[in-house]
Amino acid sequence: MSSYVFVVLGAVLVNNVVFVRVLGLCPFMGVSKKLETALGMGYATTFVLTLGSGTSYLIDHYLLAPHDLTYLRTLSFIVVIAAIVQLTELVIEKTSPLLHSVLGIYLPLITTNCAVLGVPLLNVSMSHNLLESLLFGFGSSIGFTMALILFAGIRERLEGADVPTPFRGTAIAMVTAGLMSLAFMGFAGLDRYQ
Amino acid sequence: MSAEHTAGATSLRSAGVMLAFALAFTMMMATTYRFTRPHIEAAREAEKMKLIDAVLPPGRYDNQLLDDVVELGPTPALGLRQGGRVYRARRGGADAALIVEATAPDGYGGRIELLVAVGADDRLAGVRATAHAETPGLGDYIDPRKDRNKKAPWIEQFRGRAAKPATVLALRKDGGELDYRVGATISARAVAGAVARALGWTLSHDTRLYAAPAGSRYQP
Amino acid sequence: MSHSPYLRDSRSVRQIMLHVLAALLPGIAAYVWQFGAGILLQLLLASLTAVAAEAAMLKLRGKPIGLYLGDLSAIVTAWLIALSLPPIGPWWMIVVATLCAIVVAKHLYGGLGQNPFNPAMVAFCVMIVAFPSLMSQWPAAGLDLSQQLDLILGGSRPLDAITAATPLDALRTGLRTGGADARVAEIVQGPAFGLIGGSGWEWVAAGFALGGIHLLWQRIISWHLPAAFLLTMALTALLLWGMHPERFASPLLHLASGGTLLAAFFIVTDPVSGATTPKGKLVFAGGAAFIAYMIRSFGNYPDGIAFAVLLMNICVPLIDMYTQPAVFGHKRRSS
Amino acid sequence: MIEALLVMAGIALALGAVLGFAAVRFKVQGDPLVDKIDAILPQTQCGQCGFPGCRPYANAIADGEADINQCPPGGDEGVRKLADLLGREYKPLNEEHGVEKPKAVAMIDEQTCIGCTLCIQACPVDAIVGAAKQMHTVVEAECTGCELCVAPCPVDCITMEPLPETVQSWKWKYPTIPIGKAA
Amino acid sequence: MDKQITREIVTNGLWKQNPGLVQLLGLCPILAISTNLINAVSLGLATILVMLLANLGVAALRNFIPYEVRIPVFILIIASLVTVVDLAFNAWLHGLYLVLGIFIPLIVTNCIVLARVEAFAAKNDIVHSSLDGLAQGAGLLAVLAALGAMREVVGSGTLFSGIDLLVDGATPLLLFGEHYPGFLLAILPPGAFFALGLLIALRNWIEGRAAARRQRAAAVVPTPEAGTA
Amino acid sequence: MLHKLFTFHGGVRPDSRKSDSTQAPIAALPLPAELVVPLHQSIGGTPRPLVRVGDRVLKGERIGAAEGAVSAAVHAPTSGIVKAIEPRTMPHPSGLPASCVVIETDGEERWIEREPVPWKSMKGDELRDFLRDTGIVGLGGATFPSHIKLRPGAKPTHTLVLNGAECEPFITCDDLLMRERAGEIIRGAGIMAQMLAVERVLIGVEDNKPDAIAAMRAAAGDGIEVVAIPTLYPAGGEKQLLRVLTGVEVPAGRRPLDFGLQCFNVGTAYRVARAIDQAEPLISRVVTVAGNVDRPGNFEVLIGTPIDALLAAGRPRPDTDRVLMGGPMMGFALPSTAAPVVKATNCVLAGSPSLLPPPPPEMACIRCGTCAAHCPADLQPFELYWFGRSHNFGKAQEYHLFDCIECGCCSYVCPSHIPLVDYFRFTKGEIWAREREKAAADLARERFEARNERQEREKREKAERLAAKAEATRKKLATTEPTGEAAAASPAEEAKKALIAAALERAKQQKSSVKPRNTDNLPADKQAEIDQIEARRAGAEGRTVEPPETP
Ligand SMILES: Cc1cc2nc3c(=O)[nH]c(=O)nc-3n(C[C@H](O)[C@H](O)[C@H](O)COP(=O)(O)O)c2cc1C
Ligand SMILES: Cc1cc2nc3c(=O)[nH]c(=O)nc-3n(C[C@H](O)[C@H](O)[C@H](O)COP(=O)(O)O)c2cc1C
Ligand SMILES: Cc1cc2nc3c(=O)[nH]c(=O)nc-3n(C[C@H](O)[C@H](O)[C@H](O)COP(=O)(O)O)c2cc1C
Ligand SMILES: Cc1cc2nc3c(=O)[nH]c(=O)nc-3n(C[C@H](O)[C@H](O)[C@H](O)CO)c2cc1C
Ligand code: SF4
Ligand code: SF4
Ligand code: SF4
Ligand code: SF4
Ligand code: FES
Repeated sequence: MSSYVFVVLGAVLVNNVVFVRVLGLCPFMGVSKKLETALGMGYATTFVLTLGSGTSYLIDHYLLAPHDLTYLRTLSFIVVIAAIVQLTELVIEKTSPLLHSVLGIYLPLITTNCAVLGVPLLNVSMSHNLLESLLFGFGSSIGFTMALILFAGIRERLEGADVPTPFRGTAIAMVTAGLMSLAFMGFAGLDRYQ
Repeated sequence: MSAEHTAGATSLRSAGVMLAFALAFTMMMATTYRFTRPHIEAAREAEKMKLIDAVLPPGRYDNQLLDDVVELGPTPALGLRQGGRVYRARRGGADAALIVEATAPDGYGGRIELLVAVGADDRLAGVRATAHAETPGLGDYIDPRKDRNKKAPWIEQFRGRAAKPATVLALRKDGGELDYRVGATISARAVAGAVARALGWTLSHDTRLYAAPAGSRYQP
Repeated sequence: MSHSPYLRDSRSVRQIMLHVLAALLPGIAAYVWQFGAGILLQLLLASLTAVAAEAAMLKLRGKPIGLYLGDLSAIVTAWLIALSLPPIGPWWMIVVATLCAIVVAKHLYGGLGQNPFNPAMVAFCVMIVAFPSLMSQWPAAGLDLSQQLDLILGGSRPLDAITAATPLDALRTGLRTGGADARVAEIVQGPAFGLIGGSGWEWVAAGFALGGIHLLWQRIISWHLPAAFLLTMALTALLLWGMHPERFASPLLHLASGGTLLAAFFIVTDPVSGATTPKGKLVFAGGAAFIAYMIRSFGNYPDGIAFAVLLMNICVPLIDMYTQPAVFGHKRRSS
Repeated sequence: MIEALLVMAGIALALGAVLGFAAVRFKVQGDPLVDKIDAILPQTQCGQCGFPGCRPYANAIADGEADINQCPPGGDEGVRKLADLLGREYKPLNEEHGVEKPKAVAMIDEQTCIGCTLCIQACPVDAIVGAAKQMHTVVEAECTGCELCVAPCPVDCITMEPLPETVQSWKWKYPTIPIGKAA
Repeated sequence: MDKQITREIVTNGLWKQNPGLVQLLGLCPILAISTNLINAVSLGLATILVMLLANLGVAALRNFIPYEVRIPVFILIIASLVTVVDLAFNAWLHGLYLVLGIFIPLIVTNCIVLARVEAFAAKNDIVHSSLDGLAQGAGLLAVLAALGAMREVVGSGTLFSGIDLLVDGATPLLLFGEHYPGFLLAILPPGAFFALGLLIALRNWIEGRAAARRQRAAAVVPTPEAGTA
Repeated sequence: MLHKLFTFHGGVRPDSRKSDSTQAPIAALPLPAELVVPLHQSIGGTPRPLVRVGDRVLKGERIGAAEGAVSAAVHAPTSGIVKAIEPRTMPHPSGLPASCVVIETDGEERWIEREPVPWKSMKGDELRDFLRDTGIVGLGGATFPSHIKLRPGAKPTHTLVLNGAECEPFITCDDLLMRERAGEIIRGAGIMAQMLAVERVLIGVEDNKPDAIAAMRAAAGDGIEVVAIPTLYPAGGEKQLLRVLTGVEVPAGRRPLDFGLQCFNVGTAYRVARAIDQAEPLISRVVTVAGNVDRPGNFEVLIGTPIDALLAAGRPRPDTDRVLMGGPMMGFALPSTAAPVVKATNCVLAGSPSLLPPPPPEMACIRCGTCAAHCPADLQPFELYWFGRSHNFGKAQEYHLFDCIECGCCSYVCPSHIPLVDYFRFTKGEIWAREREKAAADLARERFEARNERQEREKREKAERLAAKAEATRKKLATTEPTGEAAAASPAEEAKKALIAAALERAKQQKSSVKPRNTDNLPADKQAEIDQIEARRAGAEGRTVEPPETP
């Protein structure tokens, strides 16, 4: 039981996808200018990443591994993720136009988020089982969402700051991300305590 | 209206295109895979052999090490929670060395995975840390690739040491003979302890280990 | 032309910073008394570097140097860095740390008031991540001044005999190497420990507390921050200590050692990078204390205050946003 | 090889079908984005952006056919808002389309006007009143300052007058420039 | 092939629309794999290869790809190419393969590859598309290399460490001697962010100076062919 | 009797410096040669001028009639001749001109006919209209027309509060009014209390005015309680005062009246009494002259008196570098002292570098929170400042920028000397401007869409009509002139061209004197505007030379 807790804790804090594993940075930099958009992206990613983790596990475990087709992992994972993204869009639009208007513009962007492919691949290399895969996917996406929201909060505040000209915009955002990553290093070891 | 109809038709068409592309590219991949597979397997073995070479010079044995293995179940003395392997080196049919997987549970950053080679002369032939999470730049000198001292990496100290007297495999700070880096005693102490335990365990099991059938599971 | 109000009555930023510097003095005095005068050289080095770096950055950015240097905030940052790094670190370490704080953490963001992260803590974290071994060398008892100066300026290091672990470091080392049989009660018999906290550290902590009370009385800091910080630290420690007294140190030890009191009165109180609303301050300081305790007890670093403060700095915009006090006419509707 | 082909074929077939279906399903969508863009445009309806009015320009932006820096009346502020909405980088106003000018309104010189009604037809917001052969007048409050009426006038009786600042429309200026604002 | 357009494509890839510094795409490998120069360059080369082939393939096949499934087909093409590269690394550069880890398969989701395919190759002919893939890849490689060198030099005082994975027996350069303590932070993720931030700022600074110079020049003599620079 | 007092958050205690100007009683000022009476002197619509240039006016004669629902009349402060109706510099931070009636005084001070008003027998609306026509507006600073505030609310009003706090430093006009004319203030309070049918009247006076409190207590009758409140700026703010006296915190966006409360300045009460008893419209007020002057004091000043003249009575010292209207906390420096005294003028403060030192250089905000600790509106000024700086207007509003009463407490205490209030004024101004623009854009969009729709609708009819018309024109043109090059042009265009040519011809020949007739179905407001334009045109034609004057 507690090992599952550590899987989630590890994915959210200790090995945060963005700050420690360095995945999903393009949306992290691109969609963090405003808090609301960051939230939307976060929700959408959480949904797709969790579902993608589980599905990828199933495909790998029942289709690819038994037939020695592991070299098709990359292809089949990404294709499945793309399908999930599109399907999600379809389902959401049908069932909840409100949610669709919130998540709509973010969904297509998710396919090119490294984290969404990286996490299923990590699941394979860390030999997680189905539940662990799901939890790891969920934890990673929560970690991503958290990073995104906190970053957006700081970036909003930075808007008024008198940053030296060459650093205005993305440069100072990078430095900020670096300092956040530095702070997250403090969590090192928290998932290993027995 | 005809939306359903068009949707169906478009679905069919796009499914067809997808199918064609998928087949074509899968074929390409499958071919590449077939072509590269032998190389990949060779590369994998070479990688493993590289590690083994580091703990046991290739000149000391002449058998197919990687095939001459004994599986271990969970072995607390080696720090193995899930089990591991012992590779057996022989030269001209005679026992040459045992290469044992072991784990130091008490590293600064958690468990340290080790490969310990014990020669038939009951001395350590070599030790390597294969996986660890020691602090980069501080505790990671246990891995010779990260060790700043390239000429005499810290972990090379183990080579040729025997199990007795007991102080041999302890740090100077604890009254032993092994060096360590100030400020990172824990990592060194963890490795030394684990190596000493592994050596002791191997020495008390070596005859049976050499004798066990290849590929079998060892029952202590 | 200026507009109303045409009257002003305020304590200037410079005066505020002077109060903070003055409030640090009792702690520094205790520090010198307990650990030797080497720290004074570090304070000097840090101050000089800070002033030079600040002046250089102001010049580069085309700002009036005298005006901004006069606010003394760089000196406060410098002193806090010097007080949190090991006093026998080599001279270049404090210089690099101060440069990190002033150049990267402060001026890249536009200088005083605009940095989202606590500069001194950024410096500390950079240093402990980059030079973990140097950062864990503290003077052993009885190290005299010439030896300290030699260590700072010379570089004949590392000398096993003259460095010692800080109490928190000793505690975790004891617990980690002792495996399952380690007992806190035995470890704290060691030489690093004194009556309630680390040997000598109790006095330093008392000195910082004294200065903190001065700041409270001068209304430069509000009670929310130190109170929430110390209470959360104490309660979390109490809870775990109550459950496993052999595995976890007592709340008193946690309060009296490491940088707990320095942090409570001088670091979480940094107005610039901290939360600003009353409720936000409680959340900010409480969160910092909780994370610091967790890192101390379960993480890889011996003292987690710096990381905890940075982590809470990250949350500040959101904390502030969600703890806005009710505005006049938007709350109680008494009669 | 066969297995590989089968597995991928299965995945591809399913995916292709779903996507094709989805594509058709999505096509018939009113675009709420256009409304949002249109809400930012100043509605001067002047056509300087190269489109016949603000809404067509909004449509073009939403379709990715026009850049966000083509509306001079919207000015810098407008470009910023569009960049914000669309998540694009801000860029300065494209001078090909004109420059930002202070708001002005049209004035018809009532002595010269011949009542040709050409300006009435040009005015996109019906801000000119008058009938054929009679003198015309601009209703100041409704004039957007688009200048479209100036060119058609056969007797050149329309001029653009900048709106003077009054006590009511006066704004507090940005406080004294903070020291060394440059950098 | 028009010289003008060619130059445009190349400068776009390397400077004006540099993927890492301006478009901020493909950041994950840039930041994760730039711990030393060798790794960075190797991944950069792998990416160039994929981008070149992907752009070429898409430009060649674009007339056969229906609009509604273009994204999945692009992904399919890219993923296949990546798998091939992955297998090749695995077979012949196994040491490097282990170091680069999941970042080879992640070229698939590297936003820059799909972005270029979608924005350029899907609309242009084979020659220009290949060139664009090459130029954008080269831009990425340049950033990777700069970052890798910076981080390696500052972080461990060496250059070309890991070269033994490519060339047997080659040894890395020790720049500051054996006693350089190493600025570990540079090699860790925070260092990656700082270094990239610095590079972006550097680029902004150069651009700012160039713009200022242009403005000054324009103020003195109105140049007839302004805008093409 | 001890009244239970409440507190409000924050506030500051600047040195009150009121003693200088309270030494002498309220003095009169010599009649200036010219009075400049701005038409717009209260919140709401600009009064419509009732006089023309050259008219002779009497003292107290109405010269501007209230226009619109919220507005109050203006009157001639003395007898004389209307010299001009033209824009003159206003006592406003902008220094911009606005329409004023300039009266050349004749020194006779001839009053219009006046008789006391039988207010007890009048209906409420009648009485309120009377107050509107006597130009009574709030003298506490906002100059809100008082008659509106005297309309009872939906719920019964139980308490009338008179604001005698006068919390700003230097200002003593209410203080002296209370000392010298307590009786009339109390009488005015009584009248207002009856109009609102309240149960009790509370008069809040800061406890640094013991003489005023004593005088008021002596004059106060039953049901009127004079309460000494602690001296804490801005206790005189309406909502703050109500909070202190009654504990009610009037919510943002609501009126005190919704809570059974109403608040007036003591000077307003005095003016109501004068209006009812003497039928005297608001033509003068008490103004404090203080600061860097040799003879500080209070003067009864006619509205329209040039501030120069008033200031001269106080004898400003030579190092006076600027003149404020209002107090040092909320007043503003006058761009020109030629501007007239208006109903809102409570104080004219001469400043010198030592008295009102120039602000120290602005430094960066260190987020110390001192400003928040002193803000009587419980705002977070530094956040508002930050949002204003980064032009994040949406966020500024979310953080309740518009609850800021611009009291200046935050700037007063800021250790970084940031002119916070200036940032707030700037931000508010920008937001208002944006709202105006937004409204204009919405209107334009609506009209544009309506027009497009109409054109669409008319297209067909027009096409048909044109076809018929073209037929006729072609025949006509064919007979008059042979068409050479214009063969390609459509018949409709040709028709138009012909018409234009004809029109041009006519324009040349005859001086157009046709009255435009507007098309039908115009809404009333537009009709009104067009009427006005027509009137203007008539005037222009009458005089023939001058181009129409643009205000
Ligand atoms: C951030 C940090 C990381 C550390 N990492 C390690 C490590 O990886 N290995 C190690 O043996 N000690 C590590 N230490 C040091 C231990 O805490 C302890 O001080 C040291 O091992 C005791 O060594 P000594 O007996 O030479 O003083 C680290 C210390 C810090 C502050
Ligand atoms: C735009 C505006 C509308 C107002 N409308 C009313 C109203 O309908 N009824 C009323 O009793 N007071 C009204 N007031 C008056 C206020 O309640 C308040 O008494 C007045 O603004 C004076 O406040 P001050 O001098 O503190 O600013 C209004 C004030 C303003 C500014
Ligand atoms: C900060 C501030 C201070 C004020 N101080 C006073 C004051 O001292 N005396 C006063 O009568 N009105 C003062 N006012 C105006 C009152 O809020 C309110 O407008 C007035 O009492 C309403 O009365 P009136 O309508 O008769 O003007 C102040 C307003 C503000 C915003
Ligand atoms: C009460 C108080 C506490 C402060 N604490 C810190 C601190 O922890 N770290 C720091 O770098 N500066 C501190 N400063 C100084 C100053 O606020 C800091 O340099 C700014 O963060 C720089 O922008 C403090 C100042 C005050 C008044
Ligand atoms: S340029 Fe004119 S027509 Fe075009 S969007 Fe702007 S205001 Fe509207
Ligand atoms: S009157 Fe002229 S300038 Fe004004 S909106 Fe109409 S056409 Fe445009
Ligand atoms: S008082 Fe001044 S420095 Fe302090 S928070 Fe407010 S604005 Fe900032
Ligand atoms: S001016 Fe506004 S923000 Fe400042 S103290 Fe007064 S009410 Fe608060
Ligand atoms: S490369 Fe773009 S998200 Fe990772």
